This record gives sequence, C-alpha cells and structure tokens, in this order.
Amino acid sequence: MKLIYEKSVEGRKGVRIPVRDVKHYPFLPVDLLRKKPADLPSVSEFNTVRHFSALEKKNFSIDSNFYPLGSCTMKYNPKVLESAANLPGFRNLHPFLSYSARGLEAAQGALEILYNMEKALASLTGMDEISFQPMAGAHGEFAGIKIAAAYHAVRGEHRKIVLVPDTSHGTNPASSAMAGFDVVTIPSDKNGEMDMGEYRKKLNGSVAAVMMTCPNTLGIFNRNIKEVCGLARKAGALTYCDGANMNAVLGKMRPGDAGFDIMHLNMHKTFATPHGGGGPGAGPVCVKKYLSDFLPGEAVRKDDDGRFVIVKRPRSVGRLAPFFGNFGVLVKAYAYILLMGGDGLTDACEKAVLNANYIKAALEKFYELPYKRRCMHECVFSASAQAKKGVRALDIAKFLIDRGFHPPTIYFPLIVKEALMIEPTETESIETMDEFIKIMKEAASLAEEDPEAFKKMPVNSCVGRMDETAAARKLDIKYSK
Amino acid sequence: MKLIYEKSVEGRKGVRIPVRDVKHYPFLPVDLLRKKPADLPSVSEFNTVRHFSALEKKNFSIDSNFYPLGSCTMKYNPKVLESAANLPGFRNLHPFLSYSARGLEAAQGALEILYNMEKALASLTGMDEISFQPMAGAHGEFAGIKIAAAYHAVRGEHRKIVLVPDTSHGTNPASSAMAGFDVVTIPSDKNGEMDMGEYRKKLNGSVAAVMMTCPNTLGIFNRNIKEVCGLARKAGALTYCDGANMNAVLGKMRPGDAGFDIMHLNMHKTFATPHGGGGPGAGPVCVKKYLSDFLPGEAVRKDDDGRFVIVKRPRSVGRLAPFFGNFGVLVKAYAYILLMGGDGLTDACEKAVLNANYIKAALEKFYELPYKRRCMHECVFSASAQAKKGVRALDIAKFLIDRGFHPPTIYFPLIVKEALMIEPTETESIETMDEFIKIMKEAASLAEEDPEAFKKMPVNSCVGRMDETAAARKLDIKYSK
Amino acid sequence: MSYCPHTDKEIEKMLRVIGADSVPDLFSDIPDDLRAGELALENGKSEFEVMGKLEKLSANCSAGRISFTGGGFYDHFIPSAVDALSQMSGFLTSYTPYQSECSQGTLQALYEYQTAICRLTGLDGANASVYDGGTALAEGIMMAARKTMRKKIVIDACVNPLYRDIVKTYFSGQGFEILEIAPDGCAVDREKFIKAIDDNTAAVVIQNPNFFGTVDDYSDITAAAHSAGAQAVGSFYPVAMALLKTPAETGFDIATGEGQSLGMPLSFGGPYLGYVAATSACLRNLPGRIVGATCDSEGRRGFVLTLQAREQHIRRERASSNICSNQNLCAIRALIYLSLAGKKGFREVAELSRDKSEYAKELIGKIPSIKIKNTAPTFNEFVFETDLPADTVLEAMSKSGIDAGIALGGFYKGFEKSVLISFTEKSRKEDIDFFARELENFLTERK
Amino acid sequence: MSYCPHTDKEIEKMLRVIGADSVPDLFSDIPDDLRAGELALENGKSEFEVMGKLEKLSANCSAGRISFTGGGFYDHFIPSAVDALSQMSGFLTSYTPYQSECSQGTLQALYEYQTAICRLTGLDGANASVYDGGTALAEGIMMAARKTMRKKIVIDACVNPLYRDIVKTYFSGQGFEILEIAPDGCAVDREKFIKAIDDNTAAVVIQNPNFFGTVDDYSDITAAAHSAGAQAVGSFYPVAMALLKTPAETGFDIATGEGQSLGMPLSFGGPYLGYVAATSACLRNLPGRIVGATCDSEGRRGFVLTLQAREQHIRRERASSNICSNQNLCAIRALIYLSLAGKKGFREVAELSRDKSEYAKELIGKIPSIKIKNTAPTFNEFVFETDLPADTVLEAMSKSGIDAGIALGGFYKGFEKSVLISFTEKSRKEDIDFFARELENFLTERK
Ligand SMILES: Cc1ncc(COP(=O)(O)O)c(C=O)c1O
Ligand SMILES: Cc1ncc(COP(=O)(O)O)c(C=O)c1O
Repeated sequence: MKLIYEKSVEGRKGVRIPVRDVKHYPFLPVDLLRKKPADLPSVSEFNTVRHFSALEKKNFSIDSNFYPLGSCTMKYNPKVLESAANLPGFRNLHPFLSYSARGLEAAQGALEILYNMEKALASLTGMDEISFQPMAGAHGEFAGIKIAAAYHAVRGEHRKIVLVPDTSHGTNPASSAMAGFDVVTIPSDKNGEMDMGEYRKKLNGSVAAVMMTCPNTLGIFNRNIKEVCGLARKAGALTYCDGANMNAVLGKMRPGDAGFDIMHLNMHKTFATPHGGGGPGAGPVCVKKYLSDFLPGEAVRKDDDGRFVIVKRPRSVGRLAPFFGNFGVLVKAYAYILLMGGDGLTDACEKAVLNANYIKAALEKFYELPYKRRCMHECVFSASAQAKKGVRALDIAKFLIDRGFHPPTIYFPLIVKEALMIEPTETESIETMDEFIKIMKEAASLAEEDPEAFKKMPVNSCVGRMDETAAARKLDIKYSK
Repeated sequence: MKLIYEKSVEGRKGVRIPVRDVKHYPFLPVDLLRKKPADLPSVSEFNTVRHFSALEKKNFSIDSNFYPLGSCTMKYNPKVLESAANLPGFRNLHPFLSYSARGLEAAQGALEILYNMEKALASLTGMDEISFQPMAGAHGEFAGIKIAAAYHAVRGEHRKIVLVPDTSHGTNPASSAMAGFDVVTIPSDKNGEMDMGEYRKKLNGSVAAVMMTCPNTLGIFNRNIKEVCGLARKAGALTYCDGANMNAVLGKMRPGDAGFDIMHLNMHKTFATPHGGGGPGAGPVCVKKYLSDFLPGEAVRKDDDGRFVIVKRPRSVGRLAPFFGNFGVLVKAYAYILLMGGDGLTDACEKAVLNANYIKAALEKFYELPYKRRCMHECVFSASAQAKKGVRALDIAKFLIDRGFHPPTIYFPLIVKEALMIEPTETESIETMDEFIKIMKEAASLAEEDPEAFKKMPVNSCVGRMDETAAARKLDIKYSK
Repeated sequence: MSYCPHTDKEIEKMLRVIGADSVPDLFSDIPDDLRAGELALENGKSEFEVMGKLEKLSANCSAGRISFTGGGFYDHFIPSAVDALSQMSGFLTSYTPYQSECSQGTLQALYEYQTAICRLTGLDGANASVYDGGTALAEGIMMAARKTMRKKIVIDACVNPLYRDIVKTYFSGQGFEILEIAPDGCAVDREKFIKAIDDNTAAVVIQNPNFFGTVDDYSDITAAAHSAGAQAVGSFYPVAMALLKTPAETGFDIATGEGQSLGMPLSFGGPYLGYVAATSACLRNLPGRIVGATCDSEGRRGFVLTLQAREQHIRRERASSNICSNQNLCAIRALIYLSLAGKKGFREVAELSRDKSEYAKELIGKIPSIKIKNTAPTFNEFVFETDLPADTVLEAMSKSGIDAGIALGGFYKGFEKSVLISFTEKSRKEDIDFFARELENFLTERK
Repeated sequence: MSYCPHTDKEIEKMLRVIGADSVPDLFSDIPDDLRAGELALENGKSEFEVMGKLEKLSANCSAGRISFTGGGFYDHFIPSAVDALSQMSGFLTSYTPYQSECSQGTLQALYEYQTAICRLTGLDGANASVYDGGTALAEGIMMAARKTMRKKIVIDACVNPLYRDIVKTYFSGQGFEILEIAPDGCAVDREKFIKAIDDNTAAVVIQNPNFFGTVDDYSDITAAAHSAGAQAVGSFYPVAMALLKTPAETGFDIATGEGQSLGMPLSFGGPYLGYVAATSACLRNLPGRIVGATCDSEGRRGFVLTLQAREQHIRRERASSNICSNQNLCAIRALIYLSLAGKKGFREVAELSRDKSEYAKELIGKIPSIKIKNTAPTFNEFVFETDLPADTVLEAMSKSGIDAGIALGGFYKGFEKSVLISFTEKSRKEDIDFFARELENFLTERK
C-alpha cells in the first residue's frame, strides 16, 4: 500500500484552517525562518480518511481478534471509557490551570477523580499513597527506583544494587540501570519461583531494592513473597512490586499486605484502558506511607471545606511529567473502576485465572509445560518439542496469524526456551478459547507432519513474513522521495 | 459467519441496566403478559462488539472503496457532520417540546437550524417554502404529489394522471400511485430527453402533474425543461422536479427558475449526509409560494422579537411525520451547507460533472455509450456488446467487487439495456478514477477473451455469488432455532 | 471550499481527455436563460467556525433537564457501544446492499434485526424498516387495504394523535373512510369499537399501550375484526412488548411501531425507526426492503435483498410501497441495542420503566387535588388531572426545571386539565420525589 | 458486574477440564495470611450511573472559557476526522506491533509519522514516540551523555521550567552536573551560556521558541557546543517549526519536543506525545521503538519494529532507555492531524497563531501601564508586565471569564508581575479585543 507521501499531490488542499480575522503581520526576520516548507502530505481530507481506513484494516485488534498476548492483559476495553475521557470538562481542561488558585477552581472535577482514584487504588493494592505522573509501567518503575534511591540517600546509605529475578520484564533492569543502579539477577528455582538460596546469597548491605513481579511472568504466584519482603527489610533494602500482572490477584491479595514498599500499576492492562497499538498507558506508582514524601509530582488533597487542592511533596524525587501524567487514560481507568466495583474487579480476576488454567489444561498434552503447576492469569508453554522438528515459536505465531488469532507473547520470559506465553484475560468466552485451542492443536499436528509448511506463513495477511534482519541492516526509517 | 443468535448462550449477560431505586410493584395482570420472554440474544457486551466489528468489515463503504453507484451520489461524508448531530442540545431534545410555549423556548437552537436551512435551500432551488417532514426522497415525492392533489382539489378539478418519463426512478410512479393517481409514461427521444411530441400528446386536462428528474437519470440535462413546465402550466398541470440529482446543477441552475412548482431534495445524496447502508435520509419537499399552504406539517417562523415559532399551515395536506422529519440528518446537512457555502457547493457541482465526463471520455471506446453527448454528474454505459459474449452488467459488477471497487448502478435506467450507471461524485481524485478506468478496461478485455471467467466471480469477497432466486422461492427472512 | 481534491493541473488534464475547453463548458446544455445568478448563500467556513456556530445553537436548546416527556418517544438509556459500533464506517458510509457480496455486513445485520422484531412481536416476518412508527402504521393499514380490497378503517382514537394524522394524510382523497372511535376515559370504547366493524372494514387499528399509557388485551377486538373479514393492525411500543402479550398472541395480523426506544436518541424527532411485521399470510405484501438468507455458489450461507419484485425499482407504480431509502442504520442500532441489553436485560428495562411509573403514580396520586385518569393498568406512562389548565401546571414545573409531560387538551376534548407523564429506567427516584414535591407545593399555593 | 461472559454451566465445564473443584481453588498458591480482606470499594454500577457521575465531575471543570493559557501546551484546532480515524478499533484496541504481519496498519502509520517528524525537524531519523515533551528532552540529553560519555549539561533556564524539573529528576544522583544559565530578560544569556560550555560538556540544551515565547537562532550556541565536542539538544514546538529554521539548519544533533499541538486535546496534561529526532550519527542511540521499512518473502514492502537490540526487552539493563509502552496512538493522531492540515495548511496554522499573538501584543502594548517584556521576536506567546502582582491581574481577568495566561513569578525571579500569554489560530479577534478592554479597565480602575 502506498504511503501518504506517495499519495500527496502538490497543490491539493486538506482541511480548511480557521478564518483569518487579524491582518498579516510582517514575517519574522528571514534568518529565523526555515528555507523551505516541511514536505508534509498535500492530500484532501477524504484522501486522509481513505488512507487511514485502509491502514486500520491491516491491524489485528481486541475488537476483532482473540489477542492472548502474555503479560499484556488484552481484555475488552469497554466503549464507554472513550465517552468518559471525551467529556468536555476533561478533554478541554488546560493543565496549567493547576498552577493557580483560580485554576484549581476550574479543575475541581478533574482533581476529584485523581483523589478518588488514589483511594481506590490504595485499597486494591494495600499501598498508601500514589503518584499519577508515570505515563507507563516502565515510567512507574523508574519512579519507584528513584524513590528507593532517595530513601537511601536521605538515610545516608550508598546502595548501588537492584536485585531482579531472571523472569523479570526487561523494563525492570532497564529502569534500574537508568536510575544509576547495578542490576544483579536472581535465578528461578525449579518451581518457577525465586530461588531463595540464591536470593539470600545476593541480598546484602549494597542492595537498594528488590524488584519482583507478582504473580511473575511465568504466571506463577511466588509463595515466598512475604519472606522475600521480610528478608529485604531486614537487609535494609526496599521491595518493589511490578504490578503489571495485577489482573491475576485483584481483590484476592494485596502487594502491600505482603510487605512490598513500592509498586506500580499498568492501567492499560489491569484497568482496561485501550492500548492504542503501543500506548498511551498510565503507570501510577504507589508507596507505603513512609515513602510518600518521595513520590514524584504533587499530591491532591481535600481541604477542610471539601475543596480539592494541590500540595507539594517536601522530599519528592522530582517531576516525571509536567502535570498528572496521562490524565485522559486515568479518567478511563477511573470509569472502569466505577463500572466494575470491588465485586466486578474480583470477578474479573477469578475469570482471568480460570481462563488461563483452562487453556493450560487443554493444551498441556500438546505443548511442553516447563512448570507443571497451577497458573494464575497466564500460562507459559514451550515450543521446544516442535522446535526440534524445525518449527519454532515464531513459526507457530505466524500460523496463528493465518488463522485470525493474534499470537501469544513469544521468547519471553527468557528462561523458557521457545516460550509461548498465553494470557487469555477474563473477557474471552469459552467458545473463542476452544477455537484457539483447536488451532493450537492443529499447529502441533502440523509441526509433526509437515514442519516445512510453516516457513511460508503467514499467507493470509496483507504481507508475508517480514525480513527483520534486512530492516536492521539497511536502515530505512523514513521516506525520502 | 454465525448469527448473533447462534452465539447466544443462555444465562450470559449483556450491559448492566440502571440500578433499581424503587421497589418491585406487583406484576401486570397475567392475562396482559406474554407467555415467554422474547428470545433475544444472550451475549456479553464484548460478544456484541466482536460480532458487529466482524460484520462491519464485510461491507464496502465510501470510506474504504470507490462507490460510483449511479443516482446515489456517494460522496465523502465529512466526519464533522457526525459531531454536529451529536451535540447534546440536538441529540437529547424531546420533540414533543415543540408542542408547547415553554417547549419552544427549549428548542430555539433547533428551530433556528430549520429556519436557516429553509432559507438556504430555497436559495439553492429557486423555490420558496419547504417542509422538512419527508424522511427520504420517495417520501418527498409522495408529499409533492399529495400537494398537487390538494391544489387541484381546492380548485375543484379532478385530475387523475401523473406523467413520468420512461427514465424516471421507480419511486416516481410508485409515489404517484400511492397517492391515488394513474401513471402515464412518456418515452425519451433519441437524445435521452423527454420526447416532446409524445409529451404534448399525453398532456391534457386530466393531468395533475408532470414529474421530471433534473438532470435525468441518464445524466442528461433536459434542454426543454422550461418548455415542459410552460406547457404543463398552460394545461393546468403542476410540474414536479425530482431533485435527487441536484448535485449536478447546484449553483448552476435552479429548478424553481425553470418553472417547476414542486420538488424534493435528497439530503443523503447532494448534502453529504451518510447513507447508513440504506438510510436514514431526508427528503425535504420544496414549493413555490402559491403552494406553500399545502405543505405537510408546520412552518417555522421568526416572530417580531426574533424568537422562532411554529405555525400551522392552513390547508396542509396533513402530517407525514410526527415532527420535523429526520432532524438529526438535517443537522448534518446544515453543517455541510455552512462548511461548503455557496462557493463550495458550486465547486462541488462543477467537479462532479467534470469527474463524470472524465470517466465517460475514458471508457467511451470500451463500452457502448447509448447517448453520445456531454453528461452531467453521471454517465450511463451499456454492457450490451459484452452481453453478446455472455458477460452481462451483473457479471461486470461482480468483477469490480473482486477488485475492491463498488459496482455502478446496473439495469437502470430501464431504457438502457445492460445499463452501467456511473456516478463518481466530486470528492474522488483522478488517481482513484484512473484505477477504476483501468479495471473497467480489463473487464472489457476479459469479456472478449474469457467470458466464462466472470461466472465464478466474485471470489475475493467473504461469500461468492448469491443465489437470489432461491432466496425468493424458499423464503427465509428470520432465524428460527 | 469544498471537499474536492482537484488541482489545477489535474483539471487541465481531465479537460483534455474530455475534449472540453473549460469546466463551465461542461454545462453548455443548460440554456442561458436558466443559468443561476448569485446564490444568496455565504461562502464556506472552516470546521472551527461551523462547529462554533452549531455549539451555540445546541447550547440554545435546553435539553438534558429533568424530563418526564414521552408520548411515544422515550428517553431510554443508550449504551456507548451503540454509537461506537453503528458509527463504524462500514455501516455508516455504505449504500443500500444491492450488491450482496460486498454488503454482507448490512445484510446479515438486517436479517438479525428482522428476527428480533419477529421474536418481539411473535409474528412470522418483518421488513428491514420504514421511516418511523407513524408511516409504519400507515403502511400496515395499506397492507390490510390491499389484502381486503376494502375501504373502511376503524381506528381507536387512543392511537397516538400524530400517527392518526399521518394515517389520514396517507389515505386522504382516495375514497377511504376513516372512522375514529372516541375513547372511553383513557381506554378504548370497546362496545362502540366492535360495533363499528362491518364487512366493509379493511382494518381495525389499535395501539398498545395506548397514547394514555393504558395497557389492554385486544383479543376480543381482533377476533371481531377477523370474523368480519377485516385485518387487525396495531402499533406497539417495543419496550412494553418485553412484558406484554405479543401482537401474535392477541390476534394481530400486522404489527407496526416506533423503534426509537431501542437505541435512538430523541434528536428532536428523528431519525427514528418504523418497523412492520406480519403473519406469514401477509409477507409478500410487506412494504420496502426485506432480507432473506440464501446460499452462494459454494453452498455457504449468505444474505440478499429478497422479494424485490414487490418494490418500486422493479414494479414501479404497482409496487407495494413507494419506499426506497429506509432507516437502515437505525435498524442496525436497534439490533445492537437489543443484543447489548439481551434477553434478560431488555425485560429489566421494561420492568424498571413500569415500576418507576408505578412509583410516580402512587406518589402523585396521593396529592389531594390530583386525579389519575387511567382506570386500567398502565405501563410506563399515565394521565393525571389537576384543577388547573395543564399548561399552567407544566409552566410552573418548567420553572422548577422539570419538563413534566404533555398537555393533552390540544389532542383530546375533556382533557384540558390533563397531563400525560412518562418514565423510563433513567427516571431517578430523587427526581420523581422532587417533582412530586414541587407539584404539590405549587397546587397548594394556588389554592 | 464485570465484562466476563461466563455462565455457571461454562464455569463448571472449565473446572472439570482443569481438574479443580472451585474457582477459589485456583488461588491456592496464595498463602492464607496474604488473602485480601474486604475491599474498601463500592460495588460496580451501570454505565448510566457512572456516566451520570462523570458528567457531573466534568461539569465541575470550567473548561471552554476564553483562554490564552499556553506555556508549551496549546489549544489548537482538532478536526473531527482526527478523533474519528484514530478511534477506529484497529488503531485503538491493538497492542504494540511485535507481530508485524498483523500490525501493518500501526507500523506503516509510524513510519509515516517518523517521516513527518524528520521533515519538520530536518533531521535524519526519529523514533516512534516517547511519553511527552519533557521526557523526550531528558531522553535526548541521555543520548548525548551516552555518546559523549561526559557528565555536564548546560541548560538554558528559558527552557520550560517543568521540563527542566523532569531533566533534573532523570539525572539526579548519578554524578551529573546540570548548569542552568539564568535568562537575560526573556532570552538566553548568550555570553554566559557559551562561556559555560567546556570539554566536560555532554550537551547544551535549548528551547525554541523559549518558554517566554521568544524566537531565536541558536546556530552560534550549537557551533560552540560542537567545537567543545558536546552535542546540541533542543526542544521545539512543532507548530513553530512550520515557519522557523529547522533544528537541523541551526545545528542541533538531537531535536525533541511536545507533539500535543498536533491533534491532542489538552486533557489536563495528557496523553501527549514526546518526539525525538536525531542526525544519522545518533540513530542507533535513539530510545524506544523505531519502525523500519523492509520486504516480505515475496519482495513486497512492509514495515517492522527495527533496531530492537537497543531496547529493554532484548538488552535489559544495557538498553538505550527503559521505555516500553510509548504514546503510539498520539503519534498516529499527530500523523493524521498533519495529513489533514497538509503542507500548506500547517503553515497557515503557524502564521495565524503568530499573527493573533502579534495583534494581541500590539493591542496590549498600547495599554499605558503595560510593558511587553520580550525584546526579540516572538512566535505565538509573549510576556507582559503590569504594576500589579500577576495573580491579581489573572484573578481579575478570571472574573471576566478569561483565563489570561500563566503567572511567571513561581518560575522565575523578577517576574512576579509578569504573565505569559499565548494564542493559536482559534483565538478569536473579538475575544482578544474583549480581553484587552477588560485588562485596560481593570488596570485603570486600580490606579
Ligand atoms: C511484567 C511487565 N512489567 C513491566 C511492563 C512495562 O510496562 P509498560 O509497557 O507500560 O511500560 C510490562 C509490559 O509489557 C510487563 O509486562
Ligand atoms: C432519481 C431518484 N429519485 C428518487 C430517489 C428516491 O430517494 P430515496 O431513496 O431517498 O427515497 C432516488 C434514490 O435512489 C433517485 O435516485
């Protein structure tokens, strides 16, 4: 399909710009001006509509496809969430209004949402205070590690190590490193949990924080988390919970109760805000009371008259976003929380776990299951048996694309060879999962019978298998005509 | 693809209904109640979203396909029109408010739209007053013929005949018949215009009205319309202009000036309101001053204080809609008129005619052109040469579907054998038309080389060629499980 | 400005292919004396200006107050998914599904819609929509007239007065006799009505719940019609049908109605949705489009427009109706709405709407000077009478921010002090309480 | 309630397959002492109640008054098509395009977006977005720090103070020295700035137009940076770039900025769009996702995520950034916006915004007690000073229904009586006139 630039026709006009009701003022001095106009597309509004309508059809999406991408919680995004975020009072509110008394008046409704949501999330996580500045999970992690750094700094301690399990998501070590820490990895034991022996060995006075994902990326609930947290506390380290997988425990278990000091949530996973093909999300960072002064950005509080006010945090790690992060995403998450309520969120959690275990049980005989135990919201298979025949996880992914199913996450977590990480989420029906199971079984049979057949796949998509190596070698990241 | 009923699972719940804040009252007496609940689908909200997302993909549409369906004016529907109709003041306004003084206050903005639009449309058509009650073109025709009937009735004349040309749209004779008139058809002459000799012959004291389409459905501007109207007037008959093709003359020529007494407009064609897969449209009926008392429904007027009021029409033919017709569609049309302005509408008309003539010129050598002359907004070819090889207009239509182009209107107008009626509209670009032309040429070649190939088409759509005969014979118009 | 993509260069190229010198040249067929002069229209404006203007006009409509206005058009809740799904461009920007293979989305949806209407009414077939509930009723009666070849129509005056107007317009001047039977209180005058049926009668015409909100069982009337060889035609509020005896169970041959309540915003009167359903004996007599299931060349199920030989584009002056464009997108909205609400939820909507109305009736009924006029059961609306002209009462309520219903005096003699008030599942108890208080206060003060 | 489709029967069946007795059974791995107690959350509500509540909260935000508030976040016009297109479910409800063959829509759009950013900035490559303009600036400086392996950052205090805060947060506690150069009036203090650059300097950091609205040519500063072996990093307002010398033309190595103006609503601070572009020498050092063109097995062009070896999911602690989810949909919105506005229209937006600002500057400048603080040219905003504390002035204007800008005292010493005021193509002349009148009246009265 042509690029919008290839469709551009010199002289063609797009939307009409608002009428000019003031005179033309003299141009800026010529030495401040660009030499020639940016070569943006010259297309009609209708050209644009056709172009993006065509592009949109080339995507799989939750509304059209089962999307069991592990660790991504691709649940149904209720349509009403869009209506909520588009309410004019929210949509048109200028953020700088939060910087003046008169502006606060104008923003009361928005501040009330932040205030209420903090309460709701605190109750779900067992944490005490929350900053909404982080704009995605990784941003929340960075905030959390910064908080740990500040906490130790205030106490005059120089701790330079963050411990992460080998199952951790790549953002965990990356966020730690970006905050200036050295990352030490702890292996998993044969149950897919953190190896406590190794953990004890590596936990020492240089450790600033321990990051765990709960449940972890194998979909396994680490039964030792309380001990992990307790040991860390004794060693003077803080514990961080990567809450990306909260959908597995909502209403069942609260990281705060297990002893975690800090955590983040992924609103674009657990709280059903649409992922938009990669973002925007929101990754609020939550802490216990004793760390709340360090939170990034300002706090929203209620004053004695019931008005919402913005209060500076005395020892804040600083600002991570100009205002309150991805507010529009937060409104959607808030609407979701109100719609679901405590009962609905718990129900969602139960059904998410039920669905994952159902798929696990149904496919257990066809794919190797590296950890044979109950799973939480997702299950991780290995295609290593198939790989021996030459059919890799990637090939199975392409097979699924041809059948209209989005593939699972593949090759993650890293400790599972040829990983197929399947997270159905609670909003999928048994019919859809049965269809998926059927097709996964077909893939397994085909891998036995005709492994070569996979190499040509996908054939039903708008393009065939992409040459990713060539892409990196002969870098072409912008169109030059 | 499964029906929504086939996806239904007993006990599955849809959207949550608002909370009950009043007690349960005793049921209605049992003899008033239905025996069992209506067997509507039991599906989740997400099931519904998936179902309709899948269905939506099975349609061609203006946003995704060139749609040169003749006589339908499938132009781009600006996205802003939807925003306009959804403004809360319009969307949530109860129509019965127009029945009281206090209600009129609440409806001032809506009435202003109707008032202004009447003025705008009057200026475009050369007519004087307009009723917005008719909800589509055919409804407008019915209104117009009813007005003619009332006009003659008031004068004590018993005229029972309506004259229509053989090129007229089926709704013209059908509307006339539904209003109790006998329909007499006038043939076209060799230029594709009304045969004036035949017209003169058939025009007599029994003729209540003459209906013409301007330009006609051959895409030809009848150069004699003024004479047609003049002769009718002399004979005491009224003239009706079917304005479905107004896109061809907007700003260029006004039916009112040609002498027409009555006409309707198709807002869902000329004024860019989306057609919604078959409706809703709006078909306002416009008349000259001397017929305005007969218009259906009430008039909107401005009083001395500049307030908008609703005024009964003394000799109205009656009510054709409970209120002001498809108001939501009218808001879109009004927004379109404001966006386009007089200059834009005229420009649209010019480009519509330019585009049609371009396609005509480009395909003239490949398809028989029954009327070899300039066309207006559409051109009508005949596939009769191809039909001799066994490739009918319908086959060419299916060929186009396979190539992602919506077919032209086929087999209409009736006087052209194997008609292919092509209306590109003004919003199509030359690239798209060139692509269409190329494919139409391919069809012509293929018809020469391999006529049999057409019979299997389409093959790229979600279903193959449908058995329409079986559908009518073994009538299955509802799902029974 | 317009939405045309044409550049000057392209225009030149096209003119060359056409063999014309200029664009105005293309209009040479328009005689000089018919050339339009200057249009009395302003030039086009940008989206910003136009939306600015429309937002002002919208703000000048005080929609969204507490409202108990109904009269056949109800403020039921519309889930966001109805808009989101129906506005997808495949539904919104396609034309009539003449070419079935590239219109299966619309066609299957209509087949499902027809099924839903059949399941609601209990009847055997439904068409793909007509304009609205009023024209649906007129079309339904025309079906009966065609079938019976008779010229007399007996209609209960408890049918929505606006619909009766529409029926009169459709049938005027064609030798039909339309006999309106005045109500007995807020209900049909059974005796008079049945007496009026004779062997010239093409159709008896009934509405349930009627315009006053009264619910009834019309089996006796449809039986009387049938024994006189007439057809029974009715107009039915779909939400009430979730609970009430179906038109089929009550003996109606043809059921019609307004589908606005199934996901259409009030929108000052339209676009709404007329539905028409009928017994199997009448199906080939239905107006407008009908979708049927069939198979493709490989035996796969698919859908097409069927029985097109009834329609104007084939049969012209002998068509069963002149209708061409219908309210397709509204039918799809209704189907989406019914799918979202579902078998269970749709009943809940009906039950809640009725119970809110019962609650209000109880509350208002306690106000000393007020009389509830309906003596028979009601669904979600009823009529109350005070000692004052209805407009005085409504005016006062309006000052309290409440649209308290419809004054009936303009439609019915003897109802000058009567107000038709209605409720849906959206009517909040606190708003009903507030209204009852305001009403009582006002009436007491005026004493 | 939840959005789960499960019926009791299905749950039973699934449990049987799993071999579990009950759903709670599945949670047996959670130790008893970690079981959550009762949640302090209300039960779920229906869409009707929730939207009712949110509508009230929305109404409690007085957005939509006359506003001249900017400061890096501007109320430009957003054509309806931006919403309509970006909210199509293929864009809205898909995940990151890891599986390229079923994500070509997102991938091609991102490639086109990257191209647009390159064409605006004049630079060689851009990534697929980061969170916002502030984090983009921090990421840009980190690129420079990695490249130069130096630890000193010289930043103009005319850079948005909120962005400087973000930069400080990112770099704190890691041995970096961040040197802020106080402004000279409303412009960079050239001399001091250039003097501060030395061979420890990783990056010089500039914003154009700066936070005061002042437009400048920073070629001398970037040249000084380069001769010291430092990189030049800037933050650029995309609408201004339609007119101004490009970052490339001015010698910047890395251009970053806030894309909110390209079709994102203000939305109380987000979601917005951070862009990062760089010269070819820096491309493999970019943070986050990048889309590249390549071919499929049959040689057809297609798009993939490329250079993934830079990213956290491959390189973990050695990744060029920790970013994973970005602001993808906002990038697509920006591309749609730029396509709709087009080459010509986008310049018009810039010209109009500036001319409205010039008009206001002229008008306000005439008020006796007012001083325009910018001495150099400005783009669409400027600083004015009165004899009163800025908050007093803003408070008064607010009473007239005008949000008249940002009080600068909280951000800059010596600016306690200064207001930053901004304009876009949407600022109506009549509103500017009204504001100027109100302002003059107020200042006169207070005399
Ligand atoms: C376990 C885990 N942690 C962290 C992240 C990062 O979240 P984000 O993409 O919102 O930055 C993810 C996202 O996939 C994740 O799955
Ligand atoms: C020439 C002409 N007249 C009348 C009509 C009927 O209009 P509607 O479908 O709005 O009833 C049409 C519609 O196709 C038409 O093309």
